[in-house]
Order: sequence, then C-alpha cells, then structure tokens
Amino acid sequence: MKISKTLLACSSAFALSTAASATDLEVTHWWTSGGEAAAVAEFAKAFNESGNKWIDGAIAGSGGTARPIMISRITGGDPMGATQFNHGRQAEELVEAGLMQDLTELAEKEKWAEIVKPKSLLDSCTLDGKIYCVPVNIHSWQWIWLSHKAYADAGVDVPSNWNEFVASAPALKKAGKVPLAMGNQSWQSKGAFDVLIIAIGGIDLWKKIYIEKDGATARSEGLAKVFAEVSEARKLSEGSNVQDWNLATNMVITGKAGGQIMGDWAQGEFQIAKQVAGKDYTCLPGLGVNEIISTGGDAFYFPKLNDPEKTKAQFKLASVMMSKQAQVAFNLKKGSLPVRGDVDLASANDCMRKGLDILAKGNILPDSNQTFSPDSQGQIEDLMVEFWKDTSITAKDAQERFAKIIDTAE
Amino acid sequence: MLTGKAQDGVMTTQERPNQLFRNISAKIAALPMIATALVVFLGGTLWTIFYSFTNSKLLPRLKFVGLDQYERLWTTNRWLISIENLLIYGVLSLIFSLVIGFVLAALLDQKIRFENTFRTILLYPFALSFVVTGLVWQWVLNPDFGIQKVLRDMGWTSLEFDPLYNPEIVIYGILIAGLWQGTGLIMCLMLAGLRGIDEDIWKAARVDGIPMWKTYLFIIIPMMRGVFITTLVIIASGIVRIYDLVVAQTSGGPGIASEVPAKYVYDAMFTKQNLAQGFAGSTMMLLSVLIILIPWAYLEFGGRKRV
Amino acid sequence: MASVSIRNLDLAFGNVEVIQNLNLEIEEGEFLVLLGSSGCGKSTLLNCIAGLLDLSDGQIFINDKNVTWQEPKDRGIGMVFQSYALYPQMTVEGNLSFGLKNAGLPAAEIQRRVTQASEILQIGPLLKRKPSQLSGGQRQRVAIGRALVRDVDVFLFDEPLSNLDAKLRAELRVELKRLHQRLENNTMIYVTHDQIEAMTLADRIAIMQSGVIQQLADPHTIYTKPVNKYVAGFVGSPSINFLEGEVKAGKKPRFVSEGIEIDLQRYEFKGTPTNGGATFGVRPEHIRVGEKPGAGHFQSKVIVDVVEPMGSDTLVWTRLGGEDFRFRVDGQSNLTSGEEVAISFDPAASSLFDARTELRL
Amino acid sequence: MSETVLAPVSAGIDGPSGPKPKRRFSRRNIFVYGTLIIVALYYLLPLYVMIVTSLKGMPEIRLGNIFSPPMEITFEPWVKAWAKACTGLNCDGLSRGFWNSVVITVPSVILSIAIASVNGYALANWRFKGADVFFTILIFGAFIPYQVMIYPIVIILREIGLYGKLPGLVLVHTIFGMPILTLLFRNYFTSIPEELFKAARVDGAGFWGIYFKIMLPMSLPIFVVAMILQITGIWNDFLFGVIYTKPDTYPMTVQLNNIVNSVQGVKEYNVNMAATILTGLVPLIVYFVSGKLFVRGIAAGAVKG
Repeated sequence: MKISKTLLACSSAFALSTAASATDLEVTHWWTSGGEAAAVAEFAKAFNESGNKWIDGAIAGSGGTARPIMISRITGGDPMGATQFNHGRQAEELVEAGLMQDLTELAEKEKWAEIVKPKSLLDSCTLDGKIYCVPVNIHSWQWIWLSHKAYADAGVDVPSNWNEFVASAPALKKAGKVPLAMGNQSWQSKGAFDVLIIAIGGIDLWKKIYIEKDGATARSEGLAKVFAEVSEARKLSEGSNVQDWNLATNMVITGKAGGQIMGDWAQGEFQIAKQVAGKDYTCLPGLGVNEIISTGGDAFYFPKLNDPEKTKAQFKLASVMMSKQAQVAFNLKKGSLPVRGDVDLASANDCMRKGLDILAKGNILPDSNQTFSPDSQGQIEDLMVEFWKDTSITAKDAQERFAKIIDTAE
Repeated sequence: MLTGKAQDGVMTTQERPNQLFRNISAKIAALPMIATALVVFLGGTLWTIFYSFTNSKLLPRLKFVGLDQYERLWTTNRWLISIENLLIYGVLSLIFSLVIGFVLAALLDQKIRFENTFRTILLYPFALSFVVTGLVWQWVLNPDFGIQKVLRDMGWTSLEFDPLYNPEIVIYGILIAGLWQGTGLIMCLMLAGLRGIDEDIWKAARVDGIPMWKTYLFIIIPMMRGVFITTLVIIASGIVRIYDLVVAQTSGGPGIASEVPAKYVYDAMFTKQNLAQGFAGSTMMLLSVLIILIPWAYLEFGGRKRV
Repeated sequence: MASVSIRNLDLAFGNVEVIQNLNLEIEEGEFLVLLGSSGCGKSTLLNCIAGLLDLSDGQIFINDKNVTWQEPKDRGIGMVFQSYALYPQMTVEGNLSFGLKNAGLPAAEIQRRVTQASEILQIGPLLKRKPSQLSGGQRQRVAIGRALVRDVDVFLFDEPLSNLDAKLRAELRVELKRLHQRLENNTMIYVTHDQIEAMTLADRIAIMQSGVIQQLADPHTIYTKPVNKYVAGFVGSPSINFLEGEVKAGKKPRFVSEGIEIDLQRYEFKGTPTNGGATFGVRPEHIRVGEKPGAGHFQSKVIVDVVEPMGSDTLVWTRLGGEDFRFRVDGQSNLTSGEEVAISFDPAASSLFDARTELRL
Repeated sequence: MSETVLAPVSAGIDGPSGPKPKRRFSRRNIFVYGTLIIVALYYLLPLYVMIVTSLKGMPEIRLGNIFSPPMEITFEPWVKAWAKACTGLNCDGLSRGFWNSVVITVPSVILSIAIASVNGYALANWRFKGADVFFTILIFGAFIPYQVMIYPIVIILREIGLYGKLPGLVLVHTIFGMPILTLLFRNYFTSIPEELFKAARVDGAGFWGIYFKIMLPMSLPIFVVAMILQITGIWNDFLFGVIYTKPDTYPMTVQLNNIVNSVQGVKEYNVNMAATILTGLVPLIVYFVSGKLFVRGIAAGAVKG
C-alpha cells in the first residue's frame, strides 16, 4: 500500500507535465456570447492539453450578474480554481484580504514583466510588488461599428467619423433604421459616454476627469459640449429595445441599426456572423476622431486553495493563459488584442490591425476600471443609463450630477 | 387552610422545576426557530445595521463614517426612484391583489360549474418563478413582436403599447406581470376564507333581502379579518422583496425607471462593491418592514387574550 | 382522607385574576359537581386539577400526594371533555388504549382493560370504528371509556354532556350515575352549568362565581338553604322568586314589601334578626294554590298574568309585591289569564338575604 | 300551513307550481361565467404564447405574430433546450440541472416542513415565555429581501463550514421557508380543538408523542399546502441556487438563466420558451395534480388568523 503510494507520487513527480494526473479546475467567467464562448474554448483546449481538466463555470448575464456570485464564493470559503475579473480594481480587496494566489514566482520565471505590453496591464495585477493575476487580453472601448447594409438601404455613404454619423442619422431614421443601437444595460451607456468624451472633448479632458478626478474640469465648458452631444445622441438610440450588448450588435449585423458604440469585443460577433471588416461593416477607432484606445481587458485571478494539486493546476493555467499560442488563439476569436508584444497576429483582420497599429504607436489610455473604484464606476453608470434613456434630464443637470460624482470619486 | 405554602406534600419533597426547564421538549424543539430568529434574522439585521455606519467596500471592515452612507443614499436619484417605484407598485399591487383576488374568489364561490378548471387556470402562474414570469411578460409586452405589433398588424397602427420601454409607465408593466403571477394565491386564500363562512349568514342575508354586494361588503368581508391579515402579510412581504421580476423583465430599465430598493441594495453591495451603501439601503428597507409589522404584531398578540 | 385537596389556589392570566385563594377538599368516592355560569372559573379549576394549567400560587394534593408540579399523566386522573376530544385518526380501540400504551402497559393488560371498559359502557361492537362513524352519544361513551381504562382514582368531567341533545343527555346522565355507583371508590369531579345534572349527580355541589366558591354543600342544602342570593337565583328551574323589601325585626319579625307583609316567625334566622333592607326568596314549587294556609303561612290573592303549560306541570306568572312572581301548579290545572287565585307559602321553606351583602339572613 | 293545503285548488292553478325554472342564461350566469372566462383567457395567454412559440422555428417567429399558432410544428427547440443549449462551453441544456434541482429540492422540502411544523406546533400548543417574541422576529424575517441577507448568510455558512455544500443550501432554504411555513402551521394547529391536546396530555403523551401520534395524522391538508409552497418555492429559486452551488450542481433555474441570457448571435426565443416551460414543469404538475388539495388545505385552517 505504502509502496504503491510512493510509486504514484514518484511517477507523478517525474512525469511530463502533459501526463500529470488530471486535476479538475473550475473556471468562472461571464463569457457567454458567441464570440466569447468560442474564445474561451481556446483557453480550455490549451489547458486540457496540459493534462488537466477545465471545468467551465460560465455565468450568463454580464459581469454584474456574475461578480456577486464569484465574490460570495471566494469570501464564503468555497472558491473556484480561477476566475475572471476586469482589469483594474474589482478584486483589489480580495487580494488585500489574502484570498488570492501570489503568482510572482511564476511571473518572474516566465519573465512576464518583459513580455507584457503595455506594462500597465501587469501593474494592475500588482499589489505591493506582488503579482496576483494574469491579464489575458486588451480591450478598448473606443470604437463605433457601422453596418454597410443599413447605410446602403438608406442610400447614404458609410460615415467615416462621428460627425458624419450624426449627420447621416436622419436618413437612417427615414429608412426605418435605428441610427445608434444601444443595449439597456448601464455599463453600455457609460462606455458610450466615455468614448464620446474622447471623441468630442479630447484626450486631455478625459485624462483630467478620469485620472486626476478633477471636479472643475467636470464642470467645464469642454464637458458641457460632450453632454450636449450625448443629449442629441440619445435620441438616435430610441427604438433599440434590447438589453444585451450583443443583441444591439446584432442589430448592426442585420442592418437594422446604423451603428453601435461598443468595445472591440463586438468584433467577435461580426466574426461569428461571418461578416468581413471593410466589406460588411466598418470599425472606427476613437469614433474616427481621436484615434486612441484604452487598455482595459480581462484578467484571471486564482483564489487560494487548500489542495496542492489544484494549486499546481492553477499555476499551470496561469502559464497556459500567458503562452503565445493561447494568446493568439484566444484573442483572434475574442476580437481583442493580445497582452504580449511578441506575438504575431498574421491572421488578424482589418479592425484588429487598426487596433494593433494604435497600440504600437503608444496611443493608449488606461481603462476607467483601472482608474476608478467599482463604486464610482457604478455611480457614473447609474447616471448615464438614466441620462441616455430619460430625455427629460437636461444636459446641464446631468453634468452637474456627474461633476458631483467626480468630486467624491475614488 | 391548614397548610401553609412552606409545607410540602406529605410524601413528596420535589423541587420546583426551574422555569427554564418547563416544557423542555417544546423549547428544544423550538431551538431551530429560536436560532433562526436570533442568529439569522435578528443577528443578520443588527450586523447589517452595524456595518451601514462604516465605509466597507468589497469586504466588511470597521472604519466608521457615521451617517455618510445614509446621506449619500437619500441624495442618490436611483434610490429615490426605487422608493417611489416601490410605493407605486406596493400600493397598487396591494389594492389590485386584494380586489381582484376577492372578486375572483367570490365568483368562484357561486357554486359554478368547472370550478376546478377555473381555479387551476387562475392559480397556475403562481407555480412559475418570477424569473419565468418576467421573461414571458417581457416577451408579450415587447413592442416589436408582442401585443403592440399584433394590434398594429390588425390595423390599429397608432397604438402605443410599450410599457417596458417607456420610463413613465414601466412600473405598470411590471405590475401587470406581478399581478398575473400573484393573484391566484390571493384568490385561493380568499376562497378558503369564503368557504369558512357559515352558510346561515347567507341564508339570513337572503331572507332579509340584502343585496349580494352589500352582503359581501358589510357582512362577509368584516368576518374574514383573519384571512385578510394572512393575505396582507403574504402580499406585503412579496412587495418589499420584489427583485427577480424586475431583473428578469427590465433589469431596472429603461434607464433606471424601474429600479426597486432590493435591486439597489444588491447592486450596491456586489456590483458597486460598496457593502456599506448596500447595508444602508437594507437598513432603510428593514425599518419600513418594521413599520408594517408593528401594527400586525399588535393585532396578533395584543388584540386578543387566550384563556 | 381527602382524595383531592386544593389549598390556597391562585390563578391569574396576566393581570386578570381568574381564581383567588380557593380551597377545596374532596372525599374519596365523592361525586363533586362544580356548578356555575360560563366564565366563572369552574373549567379553569378543573384544568388546574388536571395539571393542564399552571397555577400562580397554592397547592394541589391528590391522594395526599402533592401533585402541584406534576404532569397530568402522573396525577392519577382521567378526564372527559365536552367536545369528546377523541383522536379522529384512531379507532375506538386505539383511543381507549392510547394512554395505556403511553404508560407502557403490557398488551394483555391493555386488552383486558379495554374489554372491561367497553363492556361497562356497552361500546364493544364499536371498537373497530373511527370516531367520525359514531353518534354523539357513542362518542361520549368512548370518551368516558378512555378515562375509565386508565384505572385511576379521580375522574374529571368537563361539561361532558353539553354537546348532546336533551334526550341523550338524560340517558347518559343516568349512566354516569350508575357508573359512579359501580365505581364507588372513585372520586369524580364534574364541571357543568346545567343545574339538573348537578342536582341529580352530585354528592356535593360547589357553586362558583368569579373564581370563588360561593357554596359547597349537598344538593338539598344548596337548594333549600342557599348561602346567598346568587346561589338561590342560580339553582332551581324555574328560578326562585325574589321580593325586594325590608326586614322589621322585633318580637315578631316581618318582611315588608310593596303592599305585602310576610310573617317571619317560622323562618330560621342564622342570627338575631335586625332591621334593614332584604331580599325575600321563595321557590315557585313551594307555593300552594287554593289550599287553606297553615299557621304562620303567608297568603295573598293574585291575578294570573301568563300561563305556561309544560305538560307535567304548569307555570303561572303573576305579580306580587311589585315584582314578577311565578308559581308552579299541576299540569291538569285550568287557570286562565286574568283569573284571581289565592296563594300561600310557608316562610320556613323560603330564604332571606341581606340587601347589601346578599348573604343569607 | 294546513290551510294552504286545503285552499281551493282554483286559486293557484295558474300560479307557479313545481320546481322553480332555472334559466341557463340568466344575467347572473352570463356575468359570472363571462367574467371568469375573460379572466381565464388573460391568465392563459402567456402560457399559450410560451407553448406556441416553443413549437415554432426561428424564421416563423421573426415574421409572424406571437399569438398565431405555429404553421409548422417543430420539437427541435425542446430538444435543444433540454439537451443541447450552450452556456459558455457546456452544451448540455437543462438536462444536467434537472437532477440537481431534485437533489436540492427533496431534502430542503422535507427538512423545512419538518422544522416549521414542529415550530408551529410548539407555538400553538406549548406556548412558552418569549415564544411570541421569537415568532414576531420570524415573521419579520418573512419580509427581509433575500438579497439583503446574502452577506450575513455567507458568513454564517462559512463559519459553520457548510458553504458550497448541499447541506448548506438545504439549510438556507429551511431558514427562508421558515417564517411563512411556521405561520401556516401555527394557525392550523391553533384551529385544532385544544381539548384534543389536553386529552392527549392526560393520556400521558409528551411533546413528541402528541406531535407524532395526534397532531401529525390530523394535519394532512396543511402538509399538502406546505409541500406545494415549498416545492414551487425551492424549485423556482435562482438566487440561492446560483450563489451556493457550483457549475456541476447548478439547479435548473440557474441553467435556465444561463440559457436565456447566453445569447449567441440571435436570441432563440423558441428555445428560451421551451426551456422556460421545461423548468416550470415540475411545479406546474404539482399544482395541476394537487390544486384541489391546496385550496382545501388552506381552507382547513391555514388562514384562520
């Protein structure tokens, strides 16, 4: 009995990693749309190839639905093997409370500090000099997706920037299209607003407010212009009676809507629908005005587990997620940019190339998830979804309320 | 008499049983209830109130900020809208549930044929979860393919019926679904109450020539006090807790027009990662529950004495 | 030797005093009836004896054993309830044997006792039935049987016949009496508001009002010598006639009321008569009509107001001394309304109460 | 009375005689049945829409109106909802959740009813000091939104080591089912004649003896009510199911939510509706089968305040 146990231990110790005893690792995430699911399947495949087993714990809805469940399970002492969070501060306190696995050793061994680009991604994972998460992709918000079919139906040219888009809206409306598709969830409203700040107010304005949290700037004329613009834009989104972002995207894909301000993850949906960038749809980074992208994205955290086998599997998964092949395979499907500067995305499509170019030029911003606490984010989201959907709120009132949030933002 | 209290019986010198051990089995049996009441409901409530004075974010921590959370709560538009929605929904739901439930019960109580069939039809929505209810009604009320589209296709093109997408009336859209799901049970409770009324009352009213509606209004309803109290507890508890239905039907939208307090609390705690803000909202909700409950407890325990 | 002894019993629900400082000694083999109108505390007292209610103060002894804090089952009592309280899901046999099984008696003994009890109560053929298949009378027999099989010294009856119709009630009453005669060593405490049950069954009656025993005596004494106005008015059907007036003491004590004067020389005063307000009570059946009055008897002429024939006898309403006045005559009597009759009664069979204390004079 | 019998026959020959004729379509009947039928249609409408939609193909849904019957009946959505719909990487539909729901529901229903019935019995018949206070707190608990209690419950479960385990979930259902169930049982037991309870005490039965041998056999109606309420409540629960379980033990409602909210491309309304019906099937069947007992049980004393 004893001997066989020892033997078993030895054999597993000496076996190649691919032959290691299969360990089940439950991975929770909220990637359930078509493109997302296809992308996450790449991670699962790569992890399973390492001899372990990916137990998929997808929670549908959105981050808002999924995060409470994840947090409850981690604080309740029954954590999963790995879990998705957005880049930034969502898991900050969980890390502080010592509930998360320290990945520093692995990161140093694999020299993440050298390969992760931009470096800010890794910074978001770092607390007191220790690394606690694996950034897996770069997502940027600053895109508008335009449907060629919709514009063809309306008999106007596909716009090349935001101003043209607004100008063409009446024609679309006349053709029975919704000019601007927009889901009902609050994070979408806020995202679109943030993008419009950059497009209309400029990058510095954004930085002043979102990084320096300057209340005076939030009350400035510059931002007033943005609010005025949004108050016009919200009329363009009337009639998009959908909740989920991908249903809004679907309106663009099917030509029911002219365009959608949405992050680059929308790309995955176009891909699943077998649409070709430049031919069926057009993407305009920075809404065609200020070409810049934010470097938000998703990261995986690994809650501390008691089972050493599982811990080993966790490190394996972290390593797999950072690996070149997985990065390429995953990000191609997801429509996001890889976190490694040293991979070649030969098969990347038009839109991804645009993103890669901007990234290479260094025109990057942090994501507001990185600069704001979830609380402040949530407050802005509440305000924005109200503002977008309730036309009785004037731009002025909304701006004042916005400024108040910025005053106290953390 | 001869015996003073000091003198015990001739043969027994038993100790007076400790009050704590009187009915000991009953107390042991009630332990789960006592534990639930004290630890979960009371303890959880106090814990919640306690931490509402801190600035706990994702995890509870003891950094006190006084009434800051409450100040923020009552200056937050979303909370105010939530309260307003709850009031509208609550009052209307209470009235309609009682009225519809009672009227349906009275109709079913007319010794009609197919009573079982009707009752089953009225009751079945209660078997469905709020999530399902929300989804179905979201679908039926969807302007693009629901009632509005059907009626427009039939020629009524000017019709606007999109309660779930109009911030002004979205709460009524939710009310429709809520009533659909809940009135069946109320009807059942009322029906049970009506069945418990002495037949002679009806005979008396008939002989006296009192019209039926008057009999119901002035004689039967006052006799059903107990049923109404139970029903009220059930309806009211459902109102305060409303959450799933809104999430499934509108997610609080359009905008924040159909937000409710429970959702505010949940989102504050988990999405905004601001536990203390959520706790402050919880505390306000619990407080309002107490306001509902105190009159009930008074009626239940203070009103009558059992001899 | 007292079978049941209640000493200084107090009972309060919250602030409401239900029984105050009550003392009661019941002899072995005695049939004691607790009589009173509803709410007088009689059932409460019975529940205290049974151990179903905790007392606030005082002691209860059964067979000289202090049972104040004992469980009902350990007190050696059997109890019969008004609504029978049969366990609906058990057969008659199950009902009878339930208590015995709880006490852990061997099956053979249970069988023996059930058979015996069912023979006494003639419910043998019903043993396999459920309570819902029995008539009211049968149910109450079973309920009595349930107390019987326990083979206890003290039986407690809580208005056992109240739910039965008049005919059945009379039948079962006799059976209860028979039962008591047969079980001569068993003490029975019987709560009722029905004075006929009380009079027919009791060795002694305790009349209760507001948680206090007003009078404890044998039925005859209660009937003829009520200690106070309440008892006098409560016992007897048709009820006693009261005349309000005053006592004029002296060598020839008299009772004076509106237009009448009753010579009280034949009346047995408890003490020396004194002047003062009083109530005079005379039972309807003590009044003679048309007969020649005896010495010292009261006599008067009255006008008949209402005649109530009741078959065996007839109740005649008239007025005397400014009050309604009833008397009972033979069922054959053919008095009619408006007729004038001469009545008389013997003050010795009457009762006189102080107007203020309402106690017997 | 006798005079009427003897009255001249001619007096009443043309007057009413025999049973009073009953008009089938009296105004009252039209009102009663008319109202009921209209209301019934309103109540049935969503079910109809669900069933009809679940039998249509996607193209037909997009074109037609939701109330028209399917032109071509397809069971594909049902198959997909049961066995093929995807959430993330799992493409086995609701089937996995069905047994999980059973495994969660059965012990939860049994335990919660067992405890609540004993509570109700203790409160109704063995009133001890402070019982009313605990009961009031319990009723207060009926009003507490579950969301509010998630955090304290997480902590409590963590402290007693039941977080994430089936017993933990059963416990949560028991706790949150307790207020209303206890109220029902208490009211029911209060309505049972107290003399029965007293007789049993004289017969030497103790707390448990009376409960099991006297009260329990008499309480079938209220147990039916409690069972129906609990089966539907627990089966339909989403919140606790999602927070206190793991992917491989997700109950059906969580799977339903996942299927409905995992939109891959277009929203497959037919699959969603089929999934919705499938999820609601167990409580629906429970209601259809025992609806009659439900009303009877409530009438049997549950509502007597």
